[in-house]
Amino acid sequence: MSDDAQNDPPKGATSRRALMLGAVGASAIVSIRPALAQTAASVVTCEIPVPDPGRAGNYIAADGSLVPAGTHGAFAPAGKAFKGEDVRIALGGGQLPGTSYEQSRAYTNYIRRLQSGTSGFTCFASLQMPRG
Amino acid sequence: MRHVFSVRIGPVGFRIGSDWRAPIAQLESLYADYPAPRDGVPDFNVRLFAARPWRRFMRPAVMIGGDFVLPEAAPLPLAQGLLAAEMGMNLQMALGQRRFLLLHASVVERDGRALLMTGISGAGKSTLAALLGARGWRLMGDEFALVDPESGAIHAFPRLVSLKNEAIGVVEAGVPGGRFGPLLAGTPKGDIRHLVPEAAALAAMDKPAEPALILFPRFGFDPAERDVLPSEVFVRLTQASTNYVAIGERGFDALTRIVKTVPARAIDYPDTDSAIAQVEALWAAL
Amino acid sequence: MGGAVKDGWLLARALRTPGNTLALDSEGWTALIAMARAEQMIGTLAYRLEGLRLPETVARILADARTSAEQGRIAALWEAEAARRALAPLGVPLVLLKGTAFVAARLRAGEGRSIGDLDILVPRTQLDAVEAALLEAGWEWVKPDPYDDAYYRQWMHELPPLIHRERDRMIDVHHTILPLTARIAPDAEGLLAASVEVAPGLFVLSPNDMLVHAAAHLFADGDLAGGMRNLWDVQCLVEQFGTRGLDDRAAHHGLSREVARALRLAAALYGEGTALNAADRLYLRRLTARDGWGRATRPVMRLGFYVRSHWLRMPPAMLARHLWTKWRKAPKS
Amino acid sequence: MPDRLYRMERPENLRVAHLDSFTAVYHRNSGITHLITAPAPEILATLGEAGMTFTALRETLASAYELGDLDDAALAARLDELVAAGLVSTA
Repeated sequence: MSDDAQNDPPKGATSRRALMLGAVGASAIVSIRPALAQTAASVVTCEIPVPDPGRAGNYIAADGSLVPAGTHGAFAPAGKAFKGEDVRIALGGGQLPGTSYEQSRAYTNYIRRLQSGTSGFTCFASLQMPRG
Repeated sequence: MRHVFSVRIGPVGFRIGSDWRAPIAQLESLYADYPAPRDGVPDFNVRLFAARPWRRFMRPAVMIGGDFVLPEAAPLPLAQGLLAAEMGMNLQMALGQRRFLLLHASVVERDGRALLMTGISGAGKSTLAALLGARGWRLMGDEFALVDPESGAIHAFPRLVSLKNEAIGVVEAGVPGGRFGPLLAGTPKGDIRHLVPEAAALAAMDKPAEPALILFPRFGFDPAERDVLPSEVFVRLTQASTNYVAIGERGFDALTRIVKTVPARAIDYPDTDSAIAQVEALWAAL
Repeated sequence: MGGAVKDGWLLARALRTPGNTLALDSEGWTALIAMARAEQMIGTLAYRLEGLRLPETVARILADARTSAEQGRIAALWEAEAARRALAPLGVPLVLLKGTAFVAARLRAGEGRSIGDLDILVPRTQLDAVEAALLEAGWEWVKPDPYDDAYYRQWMHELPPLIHRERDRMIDVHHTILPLTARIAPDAEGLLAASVEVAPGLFVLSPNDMLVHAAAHLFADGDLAGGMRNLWDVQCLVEQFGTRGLDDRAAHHGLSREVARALRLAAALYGEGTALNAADRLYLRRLTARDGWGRATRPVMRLGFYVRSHWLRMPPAMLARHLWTKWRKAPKS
Repeated sequence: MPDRLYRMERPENLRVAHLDSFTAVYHRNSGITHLITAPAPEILATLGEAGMTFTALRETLASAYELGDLDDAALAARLDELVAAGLVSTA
């Protein structure tokens, strides 16, 4: 255990510190996962939200850019994230499940423009990686 | 393979084999001033090959192979063979690098101290690194920061700077006299053009630097700046790393050292001039 | 050993006699490393060559490979522990197979070995309960394809693959070591009954059964992909445990021919050598079909062994239906 | 629920770095990094290597801290998470 790893006894013995146990469904642990999908399977099952939850209020224009909600000709966010396998098919000319042709094109364009740091990027990057 | 080119970028040696001459000729020209792999033994192999023998000639399409591969990717047209080679090298690093903690970040250096820029790309980290490289900073890399787990120092990986779309014009204007590769139009990532790092960057590529500042730049917003909590830095850097989980405890030690000792700021910027001013101000205030 | 050898024998000889690599030039090292990576044996090679005076770059690449293998070992054992916990309430002993078994039992075959999925063996009668327990503990189906799923369930010796939703690791749950469609039916209950506990709640097959499994996997199931690594396992097991009682055990499972061939080929590649027949030589040609870029070579021979592997696993009519269904579903390219 | 004994993972199997309201923990037996936040670090510190039963843990936490929500189900959920991550073992 490293030097700063001592399990300090609870501080503030004089005035007790407040502590919440949290809800049953909550979590006090975040486990770090690999940023790049390592197996073929996780490429197939990884997910890409459209758009990124950080910009969930936006619509997706035909060219894949994000525009204010309600913009004419743009599409509302997808209800649920797409699986890597669905996206792979769509990138190959197919259509995303539960979307119209134009809507699928817009979403696919959005996915193509995903940048590092955006939710779903590592899934998309994994999909693009070549097979040898 | 028919055509072969070997090169060393910082501490990493590559051997690239190709079924076609053209991509190798481009690599030879753009990487002309780089050294060969140490001991003649590359760390990684990249292969550019035709999916079927006749696809060498008919509608030639470049498949990317190598020591490390991920499933499912469309081949690229031969005209984009240079991009295929670059993608192949990046892929080997992303999947195969185990000596260094690999951070998806651009790095520039001044006075032996390194500035890391990571997070969202776009007109972000490659552009800023290229422009800073022409303004008195040493370009250490536009794609990967290599963190030495033992010393905590950053090693340079000054591959060709990869510029996309609008960034091409910005850097062409900002780096007059820069050596550029051919314009690769209409790739899956848009238009791409490569910039050869300056001679000084190549001459010093074996010199590591101490990390001094981490920036999370965001393009397209009014200028703003905020502190980033250590735990947020920690998580963002694990997600900016392709090998954090794979290198285990050494990665944890390297990362916690960075998070605890290197200041981190998020900056928003409306244009690159503004970004450079913000960067210089932050650096001066260190 | 000069730069002349340009197929898998380069790797085999380096593993058999590590000191011979000292004669390699840079081209030879480059080829050896590429081949070892392609055969997923770079970690094995790294441990085998540890301590030799190697060129600095080579030494560094191999040191990285050892680190990588060590991290793989940790992850594999943790995955086994997760499965043990998930199945503990069922009272099903967790019998590990292949790579995870080798590292759990600290066998020589496990040194530096790359480990992908977690392979476990459970009683067929418990298959449904095991499946339910794994789904409950966070594993999910990898693919929703109905044909593959039905095919697995009806004919294979394992559940369709599952992946853990948080750890991104796959588990293969076997109830025997060959597909039910194969013409040979090993004694699965016997495998379980003879298994050995190597850590609290973790079991591995007996050494002879490990050899039988390796041979079955190689010759009666797969298309020889990964064969060099598989035969290295065999060679390590033979060197570590000997072959006492192996003939009887192989005969008991109906795999005498396969086990004998595995021993001959392992000895040819990694041991003292032995008398080979014409078919053995064909197998060795296929097993060593690899070039200095790590590329698969001898495509016609590879195809032959691929078709053969399906032939062994399925009656002809079923094979035709299988290939037809697969072909129709294949993407046009 | 039987009153099982809960124990913190042995310190030599952990590397710990306090960041802010989160603590980064590398678990050597799994190779997995966890970021943990209240009340997980407090539970770990309270259990210690010697460990204690669920009931004892609840009592100790309640006397050491001003618990805003003393809920057995929530405490059990926190412990389950820690056990799943390997940071706490049961005996």
